[in-house]
Amino acid sequence: MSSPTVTLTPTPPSAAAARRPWQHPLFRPLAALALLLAIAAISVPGFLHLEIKDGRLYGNLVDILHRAAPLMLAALGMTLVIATRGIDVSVGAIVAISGTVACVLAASHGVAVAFGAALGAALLCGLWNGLLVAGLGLQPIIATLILMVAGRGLAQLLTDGQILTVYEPASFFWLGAGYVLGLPVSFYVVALVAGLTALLMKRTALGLFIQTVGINPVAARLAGVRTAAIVFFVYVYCSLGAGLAGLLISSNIKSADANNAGLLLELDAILAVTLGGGQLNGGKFSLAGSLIGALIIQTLTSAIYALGVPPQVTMVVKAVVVFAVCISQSSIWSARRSK
Amino acid sequence: MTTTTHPVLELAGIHKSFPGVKALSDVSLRLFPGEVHALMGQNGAGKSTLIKVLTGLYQPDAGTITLDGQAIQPKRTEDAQAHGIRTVYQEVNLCPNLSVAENICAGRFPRKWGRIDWAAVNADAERVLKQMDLDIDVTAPLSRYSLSVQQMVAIARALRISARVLILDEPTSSLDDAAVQRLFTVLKRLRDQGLAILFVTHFLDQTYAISDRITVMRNGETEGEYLAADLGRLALVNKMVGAPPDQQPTRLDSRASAGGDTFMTVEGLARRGALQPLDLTLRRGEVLGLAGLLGSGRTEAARLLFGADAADAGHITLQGRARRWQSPRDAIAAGIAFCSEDRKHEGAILDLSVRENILLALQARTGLRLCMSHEQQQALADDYIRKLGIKTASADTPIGQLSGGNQQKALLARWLATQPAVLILDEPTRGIDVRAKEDLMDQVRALAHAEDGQAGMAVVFISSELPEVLHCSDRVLVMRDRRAAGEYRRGELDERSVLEVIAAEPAPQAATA
Amino acid sequence: MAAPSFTTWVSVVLMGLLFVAGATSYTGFGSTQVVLNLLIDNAFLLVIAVGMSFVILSGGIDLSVGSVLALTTMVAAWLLQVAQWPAALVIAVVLLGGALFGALQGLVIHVFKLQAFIVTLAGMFLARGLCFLISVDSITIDAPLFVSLSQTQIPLLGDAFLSPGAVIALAVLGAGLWIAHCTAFGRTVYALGGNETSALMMGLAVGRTKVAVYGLSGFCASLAGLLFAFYMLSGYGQHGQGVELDAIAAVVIGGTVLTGGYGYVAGALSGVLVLGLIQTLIAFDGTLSSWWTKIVIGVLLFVFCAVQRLLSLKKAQH
Amino acid sequence: APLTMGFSQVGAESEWRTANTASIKSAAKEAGITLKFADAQQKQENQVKAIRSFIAQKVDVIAFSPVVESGWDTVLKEAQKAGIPVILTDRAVKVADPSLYVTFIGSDFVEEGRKAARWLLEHAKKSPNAALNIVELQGTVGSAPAIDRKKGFEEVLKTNPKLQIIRSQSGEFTRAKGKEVMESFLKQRDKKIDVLYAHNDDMAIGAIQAIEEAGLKPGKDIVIISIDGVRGAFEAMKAGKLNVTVECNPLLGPQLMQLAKDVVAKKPVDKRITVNEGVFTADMAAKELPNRKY
Ligand SMILES: Nc1ncnc2c1ncn2[C@@H]1O[C@H](COP(=O)(O)OP(=O)(O)OP(=O)(O)O)[C@@H](O)[C@H]1O
Ligand SMILES: Nc1ncnc2c1ncn2[C@@H]1O[C@H](COP(=O)(O)OP(=O)(O)OP(=O)(O)O)[C@@H](O)[C@H]1O
Ligand SMILES: [Mg+2]
Ligand SMILES: [Mg+2]
Repeated sequence: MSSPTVTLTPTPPSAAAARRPWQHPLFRPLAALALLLAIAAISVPGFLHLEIKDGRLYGNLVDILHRAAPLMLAALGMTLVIATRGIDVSVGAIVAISGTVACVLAASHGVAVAFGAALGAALLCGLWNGLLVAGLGLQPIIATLILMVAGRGLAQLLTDGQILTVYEPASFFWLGAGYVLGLPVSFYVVALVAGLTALLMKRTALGLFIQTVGINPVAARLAGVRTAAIVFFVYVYCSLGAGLAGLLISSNIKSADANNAGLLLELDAILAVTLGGGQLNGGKFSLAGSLIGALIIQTLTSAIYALGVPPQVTMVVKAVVVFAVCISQSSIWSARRSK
Repeated sequence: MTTTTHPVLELAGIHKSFPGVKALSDVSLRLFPGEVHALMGQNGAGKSTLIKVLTGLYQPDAGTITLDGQAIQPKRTEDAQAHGIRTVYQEVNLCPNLSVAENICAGRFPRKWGRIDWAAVNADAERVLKQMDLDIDVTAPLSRYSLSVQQMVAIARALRISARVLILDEPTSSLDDAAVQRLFTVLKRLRDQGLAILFVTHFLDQTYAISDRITVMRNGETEGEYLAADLGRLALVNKMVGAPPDQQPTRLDSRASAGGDTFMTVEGLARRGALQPLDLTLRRGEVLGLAGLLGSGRTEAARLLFGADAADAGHITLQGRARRWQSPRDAIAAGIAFCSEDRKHEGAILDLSVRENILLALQARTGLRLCMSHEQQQALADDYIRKLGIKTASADTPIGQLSGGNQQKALLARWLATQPAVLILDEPTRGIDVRAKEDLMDQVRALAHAEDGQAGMAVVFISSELPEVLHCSDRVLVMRDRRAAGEYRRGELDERSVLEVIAAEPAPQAATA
Repeated sequence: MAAPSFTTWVSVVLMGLLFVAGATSYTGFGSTQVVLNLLIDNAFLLVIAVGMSFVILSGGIDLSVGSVLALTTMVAAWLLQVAQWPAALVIAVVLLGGALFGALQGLVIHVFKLQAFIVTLAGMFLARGLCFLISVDSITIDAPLFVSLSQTQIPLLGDAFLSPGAVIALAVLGAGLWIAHCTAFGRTVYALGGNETSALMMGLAVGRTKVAVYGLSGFCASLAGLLFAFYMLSGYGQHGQGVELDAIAAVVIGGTVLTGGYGYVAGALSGVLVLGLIQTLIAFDGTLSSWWTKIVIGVLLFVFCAVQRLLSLKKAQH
Repeated sequence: APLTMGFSQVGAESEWRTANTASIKSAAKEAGITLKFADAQQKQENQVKAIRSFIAQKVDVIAFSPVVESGWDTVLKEAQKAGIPVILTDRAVKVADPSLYVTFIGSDFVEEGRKAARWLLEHAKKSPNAALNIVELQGTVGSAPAIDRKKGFEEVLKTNPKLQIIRSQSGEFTRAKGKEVMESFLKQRDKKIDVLYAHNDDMAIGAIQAIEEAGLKPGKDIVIISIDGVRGAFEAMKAGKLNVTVECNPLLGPQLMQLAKDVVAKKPVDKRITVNEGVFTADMAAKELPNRKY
């Protein structure tokens, strides 16, 4: 071809500009997290204190990681769902189902069977959601609302509404309360899941397809992307993440509380995704951003406890912080600065 | 109002940059009342950006906009409208969910007793569309109509309210000749009433047919302002390209290829309300052109060939085997590629990079396994960017930041990358500049007529520009009223005889659907 | 998306079927009063759903409505009982406050280009938190105007009656229909939902409309809060938990598409009635345990949505 | 014809509540009463709807556990107009006209808080000079038991200034939150924690896990007081991890059914009927555990 290629700018590719640290998309979520930690550390002396106790790292920071683990798992799944322009409000119900199934089976069938069955149940939930959204074409919020309402009922049905306490086997508690090399097992679970997911997104075309479906489903179909299969996949993945989160929670409190486990976890997960910079109308996503978002939420909660904020004020404090973080992330600041 | 020596609108020293891209630098432009002013330039020269700055969609980094001697600073499109500037932007920017009439009247509804007077709305819309000879159901949602109709609606919206300045950014890119003529009639009338009209197009014929004055832009700068009468075509092209005068690129090979073996045959392909039964043969090494007017069913035929819509009836035979498409995937797997006319809604994945957009179809065919390493992807993308002359800061730039014509080229690259056996191009020349268009047509013919003796692709070429179709195709299928009206070999037809076929007595059942 | 107007009609027909099923299975179900109770008991939800319809049609979402409802009951109760303000003034103040709260959220969404979901989620925390700052306990309202509005029964054919709250809700629905279909504001809302950039390029008042839409939703939420206060005669920070989800569900069941642009405000009524009918059916059955209640609600919701979807699909094919 | 009772339950948010529901259901069956049961899922408006539907169904008697105290006047008036007597369980309501309900059977949350504090005062007497630092795990913000149990506890606690609540946070009545909040309390090393007061057993059980994981001995290093007396609490007491639980008896079923029959038969009944509730300490736990039905 002979068409003259006109070079536009003297500066090499625009990626150079994005490489400046403060223009990195993760910069602002990270800054928000750091600021929160700094505020907590200043107002509560010893908030960042870490020590080794019984061979474990002990301190608020470990707690934050530990407590944020279920939310991080849920947020990872929610990230992908949101990237396809969907939403999954059944996450909390799936947490309840998986935790309950595990606790029901733990004593009688052993931990392996219990955990397997719990994840199996979560898988079924995901298949159901996927079927409704991708197969039947229901709007995601309604499709998952069905499971959100009925799922908790199913979990309660399994336990007759009781809180089921697990006394043994002790290995049941390892997942949610055990420690390896001084860090909680849940930390490794999240790292593993996040790592695998990142690998899946990087080393296969899944990430590309998910974004494509989220940004322009019509064009995606015409380009030959299996849109329905992709949508199906993200709901299954999200459910599995929620199922794992349910295992962490019930293993941690050694019981299944069908009515309260993971209550409103879906909202927190969505919040985590948005705090991490994700767009709810689909498209570009950042797994790391969502994880940071989850950490922001948990740090906020922990800081509120540590500061001794009275419970009736907690909500207002949370709201103010969320507003502040969001506004600080607004794109209008960068637009101003670039001028 | 008669000709005055004062420009109604004057832009001076306009600068605008995006992160990493300097789109406009020191651009100036003058618009006089009662003139049609053509804004010319290659893809990515900055025409659309200039228009967006002028209408308040973008804020300039520097520069002044003067309307009637008064400096204005439109912050929003509303402001520009309030100043009497009406604009049709490059892509169709209307709301697909609203009715045609609403799209035309939104913002200024006729009212009665404090409520919208729907009867007046519809009547108004019909009236403006009538000016352009378009008789459609204005109460139907806009999304029901093809892109070309939508483009007419967008123009109608701008024409409805009398204004001081009318700006049209590539309004004719998917209109057929007849529609363009009707539009020009209207524009001429408005010009004679003293309106200042700014007009962007890549069609030189149209430029000379209507404009009085031409401003040429190159690389985000004003190259110069000329009287249309003083500037020859060749000079114009050279000013746009910025190259010294060279020979007209008439490299087009005129071999009337007999075509290779039959690759795909279609019998009785039909879809209710869209296409009457259609028979078609595609041969390797041959370009089949589809000619016809607005709504003649070319797009529908292409979509059915590709499985984008489900056919009600008909058989597809591919290399002797009967096939059915459940979805475009099946067609792609069989080696068919389809480049849609509606790049905004059916083509570009706006937030993704040029590289990802180019690779998408190839990757989708490969499945989840990466089709190539990151370096190979980069190399492939860079290769097409160079070959097709896509003007982009880098392969990592989001495709949404490219100019319209460059997006179109990137989408073409997407399908070329799959190395299809059948390439269906629906209005591929839409919005690309003169030089690129010629290059594209060369490329299309080269794809079909492979040099090394092997049969190339079977190409289906759809364009509303009759000369392009005739120029490019080995065989032309003329369509009318959603059915084939005749098939001709290269050389059997000239422009006039095709027009005669098209304009033959209207089929009685045309008005259905 | 399939034809939304058809979806609305499917809802109506399915609702009829649901009602007939109830009437044949349970004694007393078929009475006029049961139907009217649907309106009386869900009046506040209907008002919120009308406001929510506009938000969803514009392509947004408002999660703060349940909390604004609670805050309204709380502020109203506090102003009436503790500050001893006259009832009419209280009503005016809380309605204005609700609209302001919503408009402020809209402003934040528009000015800072933030996502509606997250802004209104923060708004939801804020409003709920403010309730508890006023009082963690519930406050009983005994202002005569509120009591009489609470206990007035507007007689309709025979024994049956409607509450003033229900009448207000129907009036709001009527006003909503009018705004959506007969005003430029309403059409701009649809345009926004169809394609925001296009709306901007068409020169429509995108910013003002956005702020107004959330203001309207806030107004509806506080009006619903007042209806709730008439209904319950109390202000309480825990009132209206999860109402936002009910309202969204009602709007979507009524055939409005969550991504905006398609649907009808009238659908809010059928959505609210469907949810109410499901609850009434379960209450009349009276044998379900807490968990079966949830499961049955889920199943009915599923059946309803699936049938609606399949019928609409079929219709769209023809 | 057998008696029909419409019963509107708050929800199934805790073990206590499910035991309450189970008791009512089985008692109705035994008493031959047709029970129309409606679960309100913690929402007052759902309870009002359920009561309206009971009126429409013309049940003989309506009973319900109100989600909150206020806001019942209108619907109870409708019941009165329809001639249906109303019995409250578990919690009282505030209405302008007390004749709107016939009687109230249930516990007194304020009194439970007082009982918990009284036990602590007794316990503190063992070491009269020591100041005790108390942390409190509150129930869900704004819920009646959380408000009342806090109120009763603080009211009695005031009599001994050596006992100070140093931290108070909501654990939302759940094990998970109870554990999380306790974990956070334990991390703050400015003051030593001597006593934990939890508004229900579930939070106490969660907190016990947190205390153990922090390397302390619940029940010894930290004295733990909670309310409800569910089975899990007795097991914890038996293991020496919980010091005392104040009973809040959910097994109202049989009493309620008898009451319903009396009310329908127009026999006079007391306006307020309290249920027998005790305070159980660790040393009683082993003996009492087999008797716990829930
Ligand atoms: N929003 C944006 N962000 C970044 N770059 C942009 C943006 N919009 C335009 N550009 C860049 O500005 C330059 C000018 O683009 P513009 O759309 O004005 O070209 P044009 O002359 O209209 O071309 P065409 O004929 O293809 O429509 C292009 O290089 C384009 O990549
Ligand atoms: N009078 C008309 N003029 C133009 N288009 C019409 C007219 N009436 C209907 N249409 C629309 O034309 C479409 C069918 O044309 P199709 O897009 O297949 O043909 P085409 O030849 O590719 O035309 P286009 O240039 O519009 O793409 C239908 O969607 C129909 O709604
Ligand atoms: Mg352009
Ligand atoms: Mg076409």
